Amino acid sequence: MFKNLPFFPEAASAQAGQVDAVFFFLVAVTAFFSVLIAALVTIFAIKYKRKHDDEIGEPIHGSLVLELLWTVIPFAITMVMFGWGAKVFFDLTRPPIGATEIYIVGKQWMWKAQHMGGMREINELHIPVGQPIKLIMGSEDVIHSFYIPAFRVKSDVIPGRYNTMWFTATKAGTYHLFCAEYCGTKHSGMIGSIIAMEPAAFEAWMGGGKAEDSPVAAGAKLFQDLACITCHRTGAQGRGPILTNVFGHEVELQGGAKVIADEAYVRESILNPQAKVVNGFQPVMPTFQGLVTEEQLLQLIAYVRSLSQPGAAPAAEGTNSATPPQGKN
Amino acid sequence: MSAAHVAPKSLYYTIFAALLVGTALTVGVAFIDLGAFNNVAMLTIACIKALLVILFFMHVRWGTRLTWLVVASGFFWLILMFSITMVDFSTRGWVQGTPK
Amino acid sequence: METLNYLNNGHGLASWLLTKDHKRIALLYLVSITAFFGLGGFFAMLIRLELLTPAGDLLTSETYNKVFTMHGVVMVFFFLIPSIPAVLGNFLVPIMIGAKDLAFPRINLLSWYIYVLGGLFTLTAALTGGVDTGWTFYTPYSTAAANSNVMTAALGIFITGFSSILTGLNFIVTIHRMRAPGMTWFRLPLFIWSHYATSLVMILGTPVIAITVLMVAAERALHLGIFDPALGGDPVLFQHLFWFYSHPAVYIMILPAMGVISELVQTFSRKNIFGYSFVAFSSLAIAVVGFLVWGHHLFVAGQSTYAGLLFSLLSFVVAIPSAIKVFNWSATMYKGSVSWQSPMLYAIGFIGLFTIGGLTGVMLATMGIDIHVHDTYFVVAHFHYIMVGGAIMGYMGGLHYWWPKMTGRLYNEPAAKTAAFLIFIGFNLTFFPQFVAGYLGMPRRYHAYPPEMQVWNVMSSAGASILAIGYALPLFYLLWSLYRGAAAGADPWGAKGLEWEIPSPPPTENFGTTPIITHGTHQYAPSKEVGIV
Amino acid sequence: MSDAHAEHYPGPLHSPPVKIGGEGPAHGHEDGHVHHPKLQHHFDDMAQQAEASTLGMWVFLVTEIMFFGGLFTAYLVYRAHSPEAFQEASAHLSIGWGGFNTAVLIFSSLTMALAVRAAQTSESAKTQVTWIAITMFLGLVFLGVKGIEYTEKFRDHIVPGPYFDASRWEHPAGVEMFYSLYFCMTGLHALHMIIGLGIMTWLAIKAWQRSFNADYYTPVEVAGLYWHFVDIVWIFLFPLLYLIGRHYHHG
Repeated sequence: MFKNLPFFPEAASAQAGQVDAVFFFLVAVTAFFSVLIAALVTIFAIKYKRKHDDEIGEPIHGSLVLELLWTVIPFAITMVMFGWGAKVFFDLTRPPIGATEIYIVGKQWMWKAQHMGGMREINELHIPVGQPIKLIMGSEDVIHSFYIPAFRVKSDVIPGRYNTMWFTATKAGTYHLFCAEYCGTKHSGMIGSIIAMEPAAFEAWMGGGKAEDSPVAAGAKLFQDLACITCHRTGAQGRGPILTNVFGHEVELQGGAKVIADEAYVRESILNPQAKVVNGFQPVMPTFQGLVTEEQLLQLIAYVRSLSQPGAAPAAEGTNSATPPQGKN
Repeated sequence: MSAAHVAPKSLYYTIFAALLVGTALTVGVAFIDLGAFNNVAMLTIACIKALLVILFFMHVRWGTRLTWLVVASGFFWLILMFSITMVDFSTRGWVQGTPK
Repeated sequence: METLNYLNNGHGLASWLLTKDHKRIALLYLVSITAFFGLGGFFAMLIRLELLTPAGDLLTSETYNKVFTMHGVVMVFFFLIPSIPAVLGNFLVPIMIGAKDLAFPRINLLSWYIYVLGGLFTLTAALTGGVDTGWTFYTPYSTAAANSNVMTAALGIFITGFSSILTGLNFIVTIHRMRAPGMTWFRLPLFIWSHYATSLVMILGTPVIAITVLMVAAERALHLGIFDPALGGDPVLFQHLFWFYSHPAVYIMILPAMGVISELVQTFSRKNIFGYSFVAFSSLAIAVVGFLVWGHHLFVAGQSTYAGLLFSLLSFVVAIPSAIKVFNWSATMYKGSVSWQSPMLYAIGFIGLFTIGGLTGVMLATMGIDIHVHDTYFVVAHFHYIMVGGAIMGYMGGLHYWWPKMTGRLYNEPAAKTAAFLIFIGFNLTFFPQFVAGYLGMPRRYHAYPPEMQVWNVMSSAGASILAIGYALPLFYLLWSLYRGAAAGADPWGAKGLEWEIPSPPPTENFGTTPIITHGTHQYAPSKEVGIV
Repeated sequence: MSDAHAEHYPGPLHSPPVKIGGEGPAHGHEDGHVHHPKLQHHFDDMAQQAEASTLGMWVFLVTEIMFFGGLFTAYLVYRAHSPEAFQEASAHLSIGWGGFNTAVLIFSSLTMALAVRAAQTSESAKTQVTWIAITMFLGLVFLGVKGIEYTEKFRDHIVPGPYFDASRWEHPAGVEMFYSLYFCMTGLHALHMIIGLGIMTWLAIKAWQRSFNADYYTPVEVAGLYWHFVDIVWIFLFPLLYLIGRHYHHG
């Protein structure tokens, strides 16, 4: 029944080694102190076992030196743990520039993934080995948590915002994907597979997708269908800011405050347009809350973002790319 | 108990007047645009008013050191809850990966 | 001729249900928390039975989710939090400081009724369809998705919270205002120090969970939208408010147990504690710093990284006073006269298990590790080491230690030793495998799990059945002692403390005249310093 | 430090550190002098009993601070997140009603303080009851005004939930959040007022029965602490809810 006794999880990402190293250090400290205390207590219990009913212990009130020792030494050890653990955490939460991005949407009870190349998957995620992958994740309903034990990474997926995580797979193979935050009846069924492939195999797999299905293309289509284009353009009808070269740059708002136009900002501007209006524009944009799904939001963001990339296609017909970007709404 | 301090009525009337003045002042300040200073002024006045009530109407002015300690710890914990929660909300997004 | 004591001073149901005697109220609590412990244990057995096999084949997913929710709610709010304070604390706090009762006897009785009322709400929620949110009630699942019994359960927790607040309030006022002449702060038994610290947490933390569950209820019932993302609400704010109480609540469970262990180690080593003031102040330090660490539950929840850093740092700081206590307990046994009676077995078990529980807590405070083990069985194992291996071991040890005082009877010692061993072995077999399963990546609250993790779950379930026998045994020999146990006498252990100088069971007024205290407890011999100072 | 109690060690090992009277468990108060009828059996004297009660109320008020604190934390977080929406929503509240109610509550705090003083100085039952009755009347006025304000909110569909009218606001989401908090905070405050009125009713009856005088007025004192606390909460609610949008300009 239990042919191979699994004792330690497979380590299949560049990060796993880092996490395991801190873990081993802490296991060693834990084992040392647990054994030390257990040994002291056992030895004292045996050595000083009561010999007769009237026996009393030797009255010792304490020792300042000992108290200081067992305050300072554990404190010093924990500070090492803190520093090391925090460093690993920072490495695990800061994606490198240029990581391949994949959009993830969690909903009760499945994981949906959208590759930039157009492939879409449910409860499966194909990734290339050796390439840093950054996941941008949102939820359609309640809080979920994207967890790949073999990669030692996890991040909650929260409705109303985007969380990111990143990893670099080092070994081809199929790994568990779990939802780690309790999300309702079929929580334990919200599982899937991470399929790490050699780059060549991955390219072949990606070749199965069509470019017009890419999030950027889908977002461009939505930009037309939802009539965003009627305002976000130059000319008299251009009541909204032009979106070329906006993403990733600073935007000046009414009242002089400034924000970086990132995923969260674009999302907020679509769902709650009056929240942060760009300086020089009227707050006339209607909300799209309830009109676009989480996946469509991600597509729109992908499109807005593509307008800021070198060699980006013009935003839409009617846009004069020579116009200096004024921000967006 | 019978040894407890009995404050003169005139003191209570003075505190009452001060509280009314404070209220009028808060309302007045609210109509002047002082930017962020509006909040500071408003909360300062509110804190002074609360302090007057605590010290005189609630007799803490004549209370034991323990009473002072209990009152102070209540507000201390409140501020602790505010400030540590805000550590999260005010530093969100500082370590997001920068979009290229 | 039977002397008058608190047990035979008045008969009939009304003399119990309307009593204002802290000792009788302690027994009312003892009976009710034992009932809830049985209920919570029943849910635990269902969980362990279901997890014997990887497939979810015993219960439906929905039932399983309700079962672990009720297990958590019942055990946390209706057993662990009231256990030591409301039973042992209620009985002993006035006696240990030389008072006739708590400062507010009527409020004390009221707190028990409030507790029962809250319990009835929760039972109603369980019986009329159950709640499936987990004991953490995370939004937006609890406000938007889960079934409507959330309201009933939330109200149950809200109500029970006030019972906890009133108990804490009573203890604080009693310890400040009711100490006998000569009972200075540094002569107080350490049990009192730890209950004082516990009470601080109860009064400062509990109101926050009360208002938080009230906001969840308002969001469900009145459609107010405080945590609703559509209105710009933040579900993470709920987690902040929830853990602002619920992390310190862990200290409500463990601090009284630490107080019990301090008493046990001294009595059964016939020695005063090593480093009294360090042990006393470490309780306060845990209570205060314990309020600043709640965000370590939110490392992967989208909390800002810098807030995470702060919370991680403070979490390591709170580990230090716990370490100080463990070292001082061990040092107290050095050159003692160590008795192996059953309460001491629990104390020794506590020290070992709490060390493991505490150190695995340090692992979880390490951000780099937590990102992997958060919300896995590693966390489940860790907090059971603290709550079961710590708090319940302390409770069992204390119950055995003071049982002769409470009832005037001695229980069967071999049976008690057997139970202590069974609990220790059963506990470790149940929860140690969960550390391994957790690091392997088994998420908590999973109804079905990958087959390769079965071996650890089978071990865990096997351990649970031993644990169940261990917990069932005391029910028999303790009840048996009530009828057949030998008379205990005032001080069956040769212990030093005010409670051992009055008859067992104590008279209703505790003390005929107010005692005058001349020195601290557990003075078995004239003191002398250890060589190096 | 660790030898804090060593110096008090009396010497012989088993010397009992307490002197327990020989007369047995029952009735500890047979030591001669007359006790106040309101003295409970487990207190030594009235001073200890009064100190315990006021300390108990203060500790309870600390829990109340934390209770409201949860809501204030939510307010702080969301106001920092959407300041404009909060200003827009606040501008809709009636500063007249709010200011009037503030004055009413402050006045009631004064009359409450005078009620306590009347008991402290053993004034006549009539005087005591009068101050308590005026305090209660002011409390009712406050609740009445609150009722008028709530009615307006229902009429104008600015109560959060399915009937919330989003169309009239520039920042509907933030405004709805503001009003969620507004109803939670003022509702909870009003609930405390209602509980306070219940306590005051009991107090008035007791005062009418001449229960309170310079030797025993703890219930009035303790109820007063509670009443003043509820006033303090409003002292903060008024500027935070009513006054933040006064110079808000529609964009």
